[in-house]
Amino acid sequence: SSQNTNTQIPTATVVGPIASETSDNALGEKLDYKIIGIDAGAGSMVKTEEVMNLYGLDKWQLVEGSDAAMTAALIKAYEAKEPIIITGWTPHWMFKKMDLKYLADPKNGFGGPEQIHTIVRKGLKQDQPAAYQFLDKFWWEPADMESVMVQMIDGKDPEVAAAEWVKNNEAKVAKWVEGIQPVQKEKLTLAYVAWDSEIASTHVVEHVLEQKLGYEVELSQVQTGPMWAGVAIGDVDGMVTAWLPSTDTSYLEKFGGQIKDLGPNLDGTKIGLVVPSYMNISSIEDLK
Amino acid sequence: MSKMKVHQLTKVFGKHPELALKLLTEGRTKEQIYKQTGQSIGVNQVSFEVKEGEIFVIMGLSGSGKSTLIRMCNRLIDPTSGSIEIDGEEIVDMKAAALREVRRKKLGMVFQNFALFPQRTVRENVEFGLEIQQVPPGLRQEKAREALALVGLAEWENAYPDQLSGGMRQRVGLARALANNPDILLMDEAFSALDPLIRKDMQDELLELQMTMKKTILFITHDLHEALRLGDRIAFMKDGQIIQIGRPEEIMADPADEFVRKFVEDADLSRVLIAENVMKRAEAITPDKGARVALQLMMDNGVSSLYVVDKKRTLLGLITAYDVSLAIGTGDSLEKIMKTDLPTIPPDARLHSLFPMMADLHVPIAVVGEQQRLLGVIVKGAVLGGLVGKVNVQEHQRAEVMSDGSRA
Amino acid sequence: MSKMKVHQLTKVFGKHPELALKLLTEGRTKEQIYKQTGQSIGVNQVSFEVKEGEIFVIMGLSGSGKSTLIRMCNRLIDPTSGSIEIDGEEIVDMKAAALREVRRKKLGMVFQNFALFPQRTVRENVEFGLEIQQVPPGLRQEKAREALALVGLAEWENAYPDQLSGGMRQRVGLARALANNPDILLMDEAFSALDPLIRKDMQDELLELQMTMKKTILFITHDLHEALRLGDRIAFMKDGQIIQIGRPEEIMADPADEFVRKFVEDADLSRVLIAENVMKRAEAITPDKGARVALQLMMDNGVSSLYVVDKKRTLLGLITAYDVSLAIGTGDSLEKIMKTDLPTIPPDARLHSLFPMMADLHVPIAVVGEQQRLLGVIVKGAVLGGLVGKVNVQEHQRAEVMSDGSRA
Amino acid sequence: MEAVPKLPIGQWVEGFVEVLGQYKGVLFDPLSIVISAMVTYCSTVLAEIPSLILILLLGAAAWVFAGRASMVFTVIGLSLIHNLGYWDETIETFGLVLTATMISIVIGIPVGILCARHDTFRNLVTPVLDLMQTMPAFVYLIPAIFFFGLGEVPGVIASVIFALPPIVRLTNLGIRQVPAEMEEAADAFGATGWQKLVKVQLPYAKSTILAGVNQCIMLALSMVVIAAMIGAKGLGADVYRAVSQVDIGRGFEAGLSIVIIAIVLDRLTQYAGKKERNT
Amino acid sequence: MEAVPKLPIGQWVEGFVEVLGQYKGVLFDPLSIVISAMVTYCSTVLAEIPSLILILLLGAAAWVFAGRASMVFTVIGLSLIHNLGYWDETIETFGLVLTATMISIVIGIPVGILCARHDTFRNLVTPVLDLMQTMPAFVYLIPAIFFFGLGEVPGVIASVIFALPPIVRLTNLGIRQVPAEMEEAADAFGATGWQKLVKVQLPYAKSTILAGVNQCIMLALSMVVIAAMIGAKGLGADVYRAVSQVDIGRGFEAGLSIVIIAIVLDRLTQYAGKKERNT
Ligand SMILES: Nc1ncnc2c1ncn2[C@@H]1O[C@H](COP(=O)(O)OP(=O)(O)OP(=O)(O)O)[C@@H](O)[C@H]1O
Ligand SMILES: Nc1ncnc2c1ncn2[C@@H]1O[C@H](COP(=O)(O)OP(=O)(O)OP(=O)(O)O)[C@@H](O)[C@H]1O
Ligand SMILES: [Mg+2]
Ligand SMILES: [Mg+2]
Repeated sequence: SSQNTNTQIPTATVVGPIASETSDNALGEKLDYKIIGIDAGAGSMVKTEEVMNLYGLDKWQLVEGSDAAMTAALIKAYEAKEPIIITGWTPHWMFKKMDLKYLADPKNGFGGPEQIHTIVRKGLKQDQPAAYQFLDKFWWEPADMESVMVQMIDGKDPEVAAAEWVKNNEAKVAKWVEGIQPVQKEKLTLAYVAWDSEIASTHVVEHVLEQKLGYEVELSQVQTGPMWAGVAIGDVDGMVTAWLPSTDTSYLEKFGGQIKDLGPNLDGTKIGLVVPSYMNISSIEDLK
Repeated sequence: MSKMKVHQLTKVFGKHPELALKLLTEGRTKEQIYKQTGQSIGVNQVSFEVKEGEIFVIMGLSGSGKSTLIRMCNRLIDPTSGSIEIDGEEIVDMKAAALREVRRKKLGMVFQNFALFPQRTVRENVEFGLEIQQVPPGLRQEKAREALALVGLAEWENAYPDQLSGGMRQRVGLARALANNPDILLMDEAFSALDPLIRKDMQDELLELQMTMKKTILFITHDLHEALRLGDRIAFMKDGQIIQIGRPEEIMADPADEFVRKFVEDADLSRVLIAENVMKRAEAITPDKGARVALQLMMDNGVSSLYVVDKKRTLLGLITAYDVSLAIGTGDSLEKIMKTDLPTIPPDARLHSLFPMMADLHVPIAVVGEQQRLLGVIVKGAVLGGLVGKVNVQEHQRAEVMSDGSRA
Repeated sequence: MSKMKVHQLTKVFGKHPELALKLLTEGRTKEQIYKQTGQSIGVNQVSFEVKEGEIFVIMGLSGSGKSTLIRMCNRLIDPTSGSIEIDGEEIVDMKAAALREVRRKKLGMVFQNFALFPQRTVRENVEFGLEIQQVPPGLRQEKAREALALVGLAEWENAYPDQLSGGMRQRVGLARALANNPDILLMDEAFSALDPLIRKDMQDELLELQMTMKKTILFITHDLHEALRLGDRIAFMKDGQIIQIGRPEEIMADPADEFVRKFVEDADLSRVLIAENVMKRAEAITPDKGARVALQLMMDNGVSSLYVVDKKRTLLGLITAYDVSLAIGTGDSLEKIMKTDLPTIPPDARLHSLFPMMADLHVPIAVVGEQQRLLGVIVKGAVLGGLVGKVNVQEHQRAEVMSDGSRA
Repeated sequence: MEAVPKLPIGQWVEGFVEVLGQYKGVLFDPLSIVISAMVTYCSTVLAEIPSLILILLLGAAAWVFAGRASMVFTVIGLSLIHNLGYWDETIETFGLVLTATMISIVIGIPVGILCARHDTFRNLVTPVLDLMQTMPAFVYLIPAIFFFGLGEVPGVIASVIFALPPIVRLTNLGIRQVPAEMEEAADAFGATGWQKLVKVQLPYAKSTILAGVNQCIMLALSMVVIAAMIGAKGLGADVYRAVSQVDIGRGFEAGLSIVIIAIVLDRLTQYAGKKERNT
Repeated sequence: MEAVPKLPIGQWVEGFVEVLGQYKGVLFDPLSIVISAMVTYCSTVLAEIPSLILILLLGAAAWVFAGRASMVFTVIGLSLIHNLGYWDETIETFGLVLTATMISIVIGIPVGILCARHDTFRNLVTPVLDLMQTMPAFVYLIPAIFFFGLGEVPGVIASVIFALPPIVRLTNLGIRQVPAEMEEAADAFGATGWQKLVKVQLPYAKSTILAGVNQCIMLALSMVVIAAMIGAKGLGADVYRAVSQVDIGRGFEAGLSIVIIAIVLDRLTQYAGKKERNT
């Protein structure tokens, strides 16, 4: 559905001739020179500011809000087939529900791909070596994660979706727990934020810990900051949802000394400027 | 002319008035009914009329329904049943807007508990009624100041009610009602917190208002002397009913029942009774009669003196037994021997005002009407008798009251 | 014994009492001072003593500082200066805990504005003081019920104050103070909203309390008759000062100034004065004297009758001029001709109670003391004179009051 | 109980939101324009005034309305905000909060009055107030974005929804507490409902109503961070940014600026109620 | 003004938080244990009772305290929650909110009373209340986690911080509104401060204080989503999740459950104040 939508916008307050509508000016004016961002101060927001400087988008302004607000704005625009530019990331369910595309980043301002790291509290290695070993080994592909997410979006409970995925991927899972001695009903707490990607991964991890390693896992759904803080003070044993190096960078700075980073559990995530596919631009440079 | 007409007015506090009324007709007391049903009888089938320019006083036991009655007159309390007419208009089922007009123009009220506005100054309190009628500020301030001056609080206009003493607050409430200049004043124990001096001033003010402005006043009081002084008529209430209505003298002379009698027995009658009420028949003789006739008359009537009057009973003088017996010898005419500088009083002189005169006097006092017509005589014994209620209320007086409703 | 001693007590409302007091000494009126400075003089250098078992009545103009004074006695208002002693203890600088004890045990108060607790039932209101003293519920309910019965509200114990009439509320306040059974009762216009009958009951109750329980009572009232009836002594206040303190008869007979005179001039003296106050010297003769002597005595004194007494002035009878002149002829002794069934009264009989007797009587009334000793005679003229204030207050009476403070 | 199938309330709501969305132009755009104008007006007017002068002006106002101590606090507090570098954001927040408060007062007091007069109305309104205060802002912020877009407008609306109820509740309470005798006095003089309200009930209930206004201001200020989440500018955004970056210190500074505004406004409203009698 | 260097307030605060952290064991752990026990107690006791019976019990309570209409609402409302599948979460939220409310009442009423008695104390407390209500919870959530860990405890604490002020304010207001004559009557009978309080002031101020309790409950309920952000379970978590997924319908359902709790509690507290006189 990447047709040219310009003529479908009856309320467009276009200044120039139709031909120049695709120019940055027209689009910029139509968007009030606003890029819809997420939580003020989030890692990707900081990155986006840098990118905007890099490309000299002085006229543009990054609107701070929250991810929910951003998503809502995106849905609103998408349904009306109006133009919108957001700061986006994958994996995210919005790419499943809508036809979206990243704007090209020729200057590589957003840097390399993001990773999702596993972070545990200090001392977990001694206290719960089994869980520690598993979490250290836990690593999967974006496609794995997405297959869980798709199930969830179709209305399955996360637990069910996770269990099904584990059933269908016994081989992969077996590798994660290979050689680890199961325990007897030890308690373990994991924290996560309520995004679909994190819900998916955390529930898979929970399922494995409980079914394969004999743990009793408690999940704690929190906000990003409290999640990091929880691990840092040892209130939570770990989490598999740290977006690094960009998105959660400030948390790593703050709590780096009080946690143990077990490295990525997923490669190939991405952040960048995202637009609906029906929009007629393809690169950040087009915004100039 | 009847200004206000109350007919079969009833108020029961509570949710089941019928029940309470039924028990009442079965002879239960208010207290019993309250204990049994939680319904409280405020006013029970009261009817009366108040004439224009009349001061109508309501007295009665504490809790007998006086306040309830007076508050129904401006519909602060909605009657359970009955009717109230003011200037021929029915108040009970009046629409809100019309009722408001009546309250503004015709009715002023002084509350038993003052009901001042604590956040308003004294003057602003007094201005309230005028403010409601949208009188311009300048004018209403002026009127408020006048009313305050009238009640003796001119200097306190900027004070707040909580800075005033009880009596001062009551006077503010009074000024607030007066400032409005209503036709009818509803006054619920309006002077109860005042000292005797200010109270008397206020009473005079009220009488003045009634005289000059023909205000109609409903006045609740517990002070019998106040009632007697102010009231053209007095109504006695008991257990929600009116048990007697009448002119002060009538009530004094003829209390409807034991309750009223006890109520009035403490009255200082000397302030209520007038000469007429206690005077005796004056024995008199015309001057054309001789001394012998006079002496015979005295002996017949067992008196030691006789008044001398002309054919029209105009008082000419007094002859005593001693002088007459001398005159029988000398043959002097009665006119010659009679004393002429006699103490006389009009028939409506208050008894109290006679005391100083009578204390040192050794002759009786003559009561004379217009053109010195001799009406009767007052002797000390009769005065003392009057003070304990031995009075003569004459029929023609009553009739007079009935026909014009004003004070004798 | 002095129960309460107030010395140089002063209260100025406002922040700069010195200023107000200075202006006061310069002769400004309260009103002027208020207008000029916003300071309001409540009480100004008042001193008095109240004896144990005394009813001390305070009267005065509205706003003269009565309530302020009485409220300083239990420190509801803190005095600006001066001292208050109760049972020899200084109240003014007392610590909170001690003050609380005094208030609980010794002081009861009836408020001018009732000050009932709206969220408590009538009985709970009355229980309040006992509750504060942690009297167990059963006992305090019983006492509360007794107190309510005393004021005639037994049936209303479960009602709330806003369901009562003004007078009923006042009685609840009264019951609340009485239930506590304090030594000293501070009563601020405690009967002002009561009808005459209940009021009289309450007054009797108070007198009874004073007699049987030796309660000391400070009583503010605007009703002169109430003051005269209840008061052992009466204080008159004006502009924050006490201008006269005295026994009722003293004040009636000898008002300190024009203000007090005007205050009391309306009094129904017949309820205050006693026979002693208006009796005249009784002319008497001993029975051993002859008829001629008696007649001579009568002529000398200008009277038509004489009392016959023995050496100790015990009353034996009355002789009249007519009988005496007959006796001169027959030679009968005085004892033989004298009338013996004479009307007599004790010297402390209230004037009012004599009226019925005197109305029909043609002889004077003898005032006799113990053992029928003849003290004086009452004639109608003197009674009427008494009613307008011509009274004789005797020195020994005064002295008596001074020495024991109780009623004669 | 288990027998009843789950009611599809969620779907109904979504459907309802959709329908509303179709009438957006009629229903919400005018509102949006008005609110936006108010916020902009407030903040630009304030922003025009040099900070020093504004501080002194507010200090003077505090002196007049609330006495010397408040003046001192106002001047020092605002200077501190300035010193911390949050002046512009403070002005923006001021604009937002004032607008929300004004709207709340304008709606809340009349509704509270009606509640006090009509029991039935009160009974109907109370659950709505409960809903307004407890339905999490997050829930309706998303639809709010559909209707009003990002920025100040949904922020103001969320603030009004959350901050309005205490005004209604306390106006209702205050008026119901007016003693019957006072209303009777007004009635006896023939006051109309309006006169009784303006001349007797509101003056008497003033301190209670002001407590409602105070709570309203507090709650409106407590919403600035939420408002920041949907794109409103001001101190909320600073707080949120600091929080995202786990910068407790900066978060506290921005938060402190909000608190200072709160205290200044609190002073002004609370003392405004008392500064009348000067005896 | 510009001359003054920026005050390092942020740093002070961070330093202060650090110092506090060192005394965590003494200062916060006992608190943490108590609160945690309270919440757990409330929710486990409630969770033990079969849902149907609990609904009927609460309905009965509503009938007794608040009349028939409230009973009907309570039963239907709670059944609706059950039907929507939020029963367990509701119980957890109940536990959290009741704990926060109880703590707020226990602290707030005495503080409010002191405020009413001492002007100076009031003047000191008021800015603190302003701070508590307007300092964004986000600012202290991270420090709160340091002191109390994740879960219900910091959630309760945040709720108390936000929900306590209206109780203090309205208790203060209510007691100050007690007519002087009533206090004088109590004094005249020798009431101690405590007796005066319990027997005169609190009963008189009841409706105002209850308005404070009502606001307290509302604000505590309004904090459940924030509490969910730091790991408290219950309806807030559902709302938060739904919001993150822009699922308006589900968010509304969970939000509605919170609102139903609010209305039920509102009924119970408000009518409790009135159900006394039955004439
Ligand atoms: N709280 C107050 N603030 C200022 N002035 C007051 C206050 N209370 C009383 N006053 C003033 O003190 C004076 C005396 O008042 P007080 O109440 O003692 O009079 P009172 O003799 O009891 O009068 P009343 O018979 O009318 O009750 C009055 O002028 C009054 O204005
Ligand atoms: N609001 C009310 N609710 C219930 N009963 C009431 C109410 N108002 C008055 N009453 C009852 O009505 C009766 C009459 O009261 P009302 O106030 O009219 O008496 P009153 O004659 O004015 O007495 P007072 O001389 O004591 O003022 C009383 O028994 C009282 O208890
Ligand atoms: Mg009455
Ligand atoms: Mg007084």
